[in-house]
Amino acid sequence: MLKSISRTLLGAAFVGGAFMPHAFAETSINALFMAQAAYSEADVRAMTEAFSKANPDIKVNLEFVPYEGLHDKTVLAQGSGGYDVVLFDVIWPAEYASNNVLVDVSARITEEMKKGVLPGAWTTVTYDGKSYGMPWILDTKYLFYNKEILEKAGIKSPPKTWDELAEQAKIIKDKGLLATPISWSWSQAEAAICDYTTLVSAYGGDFIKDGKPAFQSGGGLDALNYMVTSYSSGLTNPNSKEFLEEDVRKVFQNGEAAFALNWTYMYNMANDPKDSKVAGKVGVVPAPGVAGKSEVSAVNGSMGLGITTASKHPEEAWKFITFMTSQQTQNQYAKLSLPIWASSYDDPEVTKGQEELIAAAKLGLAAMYPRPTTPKYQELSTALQQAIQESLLGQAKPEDALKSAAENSGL
Amino acid sequence: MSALDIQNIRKSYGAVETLKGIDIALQSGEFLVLLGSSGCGKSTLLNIIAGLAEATSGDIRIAGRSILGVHPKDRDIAMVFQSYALYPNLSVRRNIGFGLEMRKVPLAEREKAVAEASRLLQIEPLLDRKPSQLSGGQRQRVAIGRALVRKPQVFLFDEPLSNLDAKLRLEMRTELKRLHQILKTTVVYVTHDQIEAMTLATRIAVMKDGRIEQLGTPEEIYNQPATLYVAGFVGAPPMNMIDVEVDNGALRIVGSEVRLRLPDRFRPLLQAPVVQDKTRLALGIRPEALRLASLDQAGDQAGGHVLPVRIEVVELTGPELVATARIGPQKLTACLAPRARVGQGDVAAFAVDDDALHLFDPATGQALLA
Amino acid sequence: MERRSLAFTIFIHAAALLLAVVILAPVLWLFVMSISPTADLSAKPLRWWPAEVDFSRYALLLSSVENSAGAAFTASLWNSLKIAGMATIAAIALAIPAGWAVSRTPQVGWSLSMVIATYMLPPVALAVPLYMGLAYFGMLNNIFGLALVYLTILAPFTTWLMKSGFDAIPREIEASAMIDGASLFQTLRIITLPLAAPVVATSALFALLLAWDEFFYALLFTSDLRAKTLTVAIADLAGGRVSDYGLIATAGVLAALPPVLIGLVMQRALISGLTSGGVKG
Amino acid sequence: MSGSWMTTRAWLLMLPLLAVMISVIGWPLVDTVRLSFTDARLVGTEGSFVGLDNYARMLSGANFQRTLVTTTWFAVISVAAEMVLGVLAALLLNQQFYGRTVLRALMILPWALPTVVNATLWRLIYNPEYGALNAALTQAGLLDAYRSWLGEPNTALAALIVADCWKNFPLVALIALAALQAVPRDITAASMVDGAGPIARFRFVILPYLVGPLLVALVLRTIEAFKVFDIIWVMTRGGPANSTRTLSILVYQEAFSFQRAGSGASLALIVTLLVTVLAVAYAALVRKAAGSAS
Repeated sequence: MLKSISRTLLGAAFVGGAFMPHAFAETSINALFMAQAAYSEADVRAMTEAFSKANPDIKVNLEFVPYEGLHDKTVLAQGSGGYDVVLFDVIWPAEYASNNVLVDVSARITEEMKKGVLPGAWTTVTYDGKSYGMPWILDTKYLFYNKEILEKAGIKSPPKTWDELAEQAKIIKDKGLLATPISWSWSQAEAAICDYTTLVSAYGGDFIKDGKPAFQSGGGLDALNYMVTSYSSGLTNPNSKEFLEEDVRKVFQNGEAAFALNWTYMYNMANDPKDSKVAGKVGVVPAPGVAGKSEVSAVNGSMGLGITTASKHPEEAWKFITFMTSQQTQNQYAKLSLPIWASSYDDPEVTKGQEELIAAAKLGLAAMYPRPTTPKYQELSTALQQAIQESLLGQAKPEDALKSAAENSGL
Repeated sequence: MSALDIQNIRKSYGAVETLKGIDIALQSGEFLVLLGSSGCGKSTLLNIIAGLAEATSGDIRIAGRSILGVHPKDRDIAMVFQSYALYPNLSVRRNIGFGLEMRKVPLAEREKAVAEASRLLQIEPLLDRKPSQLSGGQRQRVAIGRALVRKPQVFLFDEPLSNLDAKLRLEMRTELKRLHQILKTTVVYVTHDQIEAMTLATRIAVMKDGRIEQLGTPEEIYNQPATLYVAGFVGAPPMNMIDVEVDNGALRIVGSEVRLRLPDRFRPLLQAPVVQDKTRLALGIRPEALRLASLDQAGDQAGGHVLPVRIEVVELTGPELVATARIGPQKLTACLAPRARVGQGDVAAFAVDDDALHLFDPATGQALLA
Repeated sequence: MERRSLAFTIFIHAAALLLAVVILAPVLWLFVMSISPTADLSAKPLRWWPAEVDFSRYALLLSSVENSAGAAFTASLWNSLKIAGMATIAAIALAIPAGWAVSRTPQVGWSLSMVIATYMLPPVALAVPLYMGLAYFGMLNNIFGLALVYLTILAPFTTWLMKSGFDAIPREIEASAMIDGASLFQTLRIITLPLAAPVVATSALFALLLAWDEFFYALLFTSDLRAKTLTVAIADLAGGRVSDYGLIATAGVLAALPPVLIGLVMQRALISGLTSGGVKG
Repeated sequence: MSGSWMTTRAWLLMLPLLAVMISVIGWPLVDTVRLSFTDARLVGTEGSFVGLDNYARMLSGANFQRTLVTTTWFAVISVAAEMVLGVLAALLLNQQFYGRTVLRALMILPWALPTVVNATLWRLIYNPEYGALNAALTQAGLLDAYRSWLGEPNTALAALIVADCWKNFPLVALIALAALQAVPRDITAASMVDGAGPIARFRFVILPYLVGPLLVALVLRTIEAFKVFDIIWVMTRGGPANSTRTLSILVYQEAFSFQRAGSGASLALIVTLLVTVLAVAYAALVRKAAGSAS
């Protein structure tokens, strides 16, 4: 009752503004992307332009927000039917599916797609056996290194295990080449969870076992202990706790990091002499493993494109998504993000000039470890971010921090 | 039929009654001054006449027509405010013509009326200025001009001269008197200045605490004040008030042995039970009614009295010499001729006529007889 | 004037210099960043003045090529202008009658006090229902919707300013006009409003500045070019992949320009508005 | 022209404002109260009545208590610093020196700078690798190595406070300056004749004129500081390790990131209550000060 009265009141106040220009000759769809890691804004704009040329009756309005705003924007825009196509992270389908944010597109996916796309990529968009979009960015964190610095330090080959990484960093530090050789993205944000997950996968840990948090002991605890040790030993750039991926890239490009954990996109950007001081000296390998437990480690940092339930133009939206995720488009822009299509990795057009990256990708992508799949992921992630930061800053012991994160995770 | 008829007007704000039943009837052409100190209700009464405030009960009639509930613009009145209330953003010309403009009077007619009023007020050269470019006296004239052009039944003035300096006030006072003599419109004029009241009014209503203390011509107010309050309010320096005691048919000045014979016109009082022996009364004597006399004449004289006094302070104001003296313990002020030979510390005598003696009942404040 | 010792005079000048540096340095640095080549901004040691002055970022942000970063920025600039403009006009339109009514009729003053008391509400206390309400009427991501929400901030403030403005205009002038036969509408139009014009201008300036500065509601209620405001655009720019700090700085300079110019030019009016509130409470 | 008619007219004139205020403030507030007793989610479920559960959970949570402490620190220190710096700047600007007019005009600059721009600017200045603060301090020899100003819990809040102060103290200064200029020359002259030194003069002659306007500024700034969102959102988002997370950020997280509209609403109302209590206490103080001044 109150609600209906108040709506009338609100409505009366809104009357003045109730008209807005909606007059487009063609169908217009809105797409939300992120301005962080993976494809650059320029790439996305160029792909979209190609799409518009092929489909002149569909106009695509692009919107870019930082990764940090991607989730909230998607959810908030549901009220307005603002976006037709949204980019979503691998961790969100569970929540989006249970809150009815994304459309189930299982029926639209063709046999050809099913066969052609790497199986690991499909996990990105699947929850409870249904597909909520097409994978678009197939990504994991790699270990980048500065070949020149390693050479100066007399290091022959990049580390294969995390302990080796620490040893090599120590050599570099001791030789005075760099005060703090390793850079991470440990800001209180999802980025820190990605680095942590990479380590959890290396140490063979589990996030959730039988629906209960399991990261507070075993591999989960080992992973955090490694981070804390690396931080407190001075091998890690202490500013890492304030860094996002872009800060890591800046530091690495400036030649101020010997090692850096980052996504695919850094390879070609750091190799671009226009912006980078380390062009041509960038080495990339899969993130290391742990002796006796793993060869390499990797986090599933893939992202998909989906249609929102608020969309009034699902057909056009799907058309756009299939274009963006098509092998042709992806091969053409395979510099900052690698294709989802299996056969692309043997296509010389794709691999040319980035053989090293492709080699690392073949190993890394196969080892991708998922972050937990739960509708309460946001809470879990927030609690973990806090635990990681408190441990790094010495405010809590890793085991205690993880224990309270488990309690606050909402699980 | 009166030009303005105020009938039993009451006004209360909650429990506080600011007007306690006011009755005044004005003939056409009368100049009524509402006189009183601040808070006596005189401005409230004016606002009620203007329609800017509403009376709680009672009626107001202009030319026989009740104007209760009538919008101010339809009451056929004009008002001049203390602050002049000129429209700062309009020229003098438009200020004066504003009332006509609002009444959709044609431009030509308006221009004529403005010209006429400005000639009368001698502000013709100022017509194109803005109020901020005028002096206080000029603003006052514009405000009056604005009221004039309307040719209303009744003019209302709310302390119009109080924002002017002494010299201008005098000048404008004369000006107002002149205008009233020319125009002969009914005026209600609010002031706390008794000189303005005395000089301008055809009738004065002295107000106190929401009541009319006395309504009468200036002469009546001055010569026959009906109450202690009126007696004290009108006249400068104010009337001397001396505590006296009825003593064997005479008046003894309290604190001294000086006795005055009770003038004949008060004799009837002794017959009535009103005044008995030992009754305390207030004896009022205007300072200007006192003359310097020789000390050896002290005592009752034919038609008057000579009072022995001790002079305390002597101040020469120019036209007169104000002497503050004591008679016994009580204070007595006299306005003497400027050349009177009297000095501080002198023992002297003041003469006063029987006619100039006023008696008041200190308990009720009412004058005894008249 | 008081006589001062030489030491005191020197102290005063030194303190004034310090204050000037504190005030100016960050603003100047913002500008320097906007015209420095990217390399200079990540140099160690930092270069305090660009080797080569570079204004290209201004051109980049103000370009209107479709689907470019510049188009996104200019769109948000326009949105900010439109939203702040509409909200200001609406706020003034509400504030004039209400402020006048409260000034002339103190009996209704308590309702304005209640409206002003809403200043204490944190926007987060209204955000959820506002979000749901706007969604219900399809006014999320809509400049009209956001302008309406901005009234929550602007209207109480402008009404309060207008009320103190009307308080300063003698009621006798209006009484006089009324006796002269002017209707309420005529009185307000011919007499009161021209006198209140400076207050109206001051209120409008404050409203504009407040609306231009708003971030929280814009962050929640807008999602793309159609309604996104400048503040959100800058936050996005600064939070996302813009490795060029100069570009962020340029956006900052452009966003700061209108209010700073208003502030410098209309200084006197703004301060009088601030202090009239301060003095009268 | 009756009194009641005038009141009716006044209400009619107030009506548009009140209607808009009721629809954009009154109704949402009532709805927030309703939501706070439910487990509604932002999108999807309407939620069912859960009584005081949300309040109990929020108030007992360690997050809330810690955030309340952080918010209080932020508010107290930044407002106190703004007041002190503002008055000092005003006293300075009230003196005669070369360039006084220009400096007075410049004082409006930080205040006019949009909050988000201010936050972005300071984030760039504090950047741990390429920020101007690190560069300036090391080049001046005051700092050995670059520091992570916004990455350390013990400096992050202070860094935020500095940024907030820089933007807001000029406003206090301008208000105080206007009040200083209202001090009658006669009174300062009289106090000098009476032999009052500069400190006694400030305490007994000048301060009484400043107290009123400064108290009002204090109230407004404190309320704003308690509601702070923008500057923190842009600079730290509440990090590191939640050391700069204020109440508004916490509410945002609860209601919008986690989409728990119900408990978010309860938290928002708790914040509202706190601010109201604060404002009422201040109002009493203002009234008392006004009473003792007259």
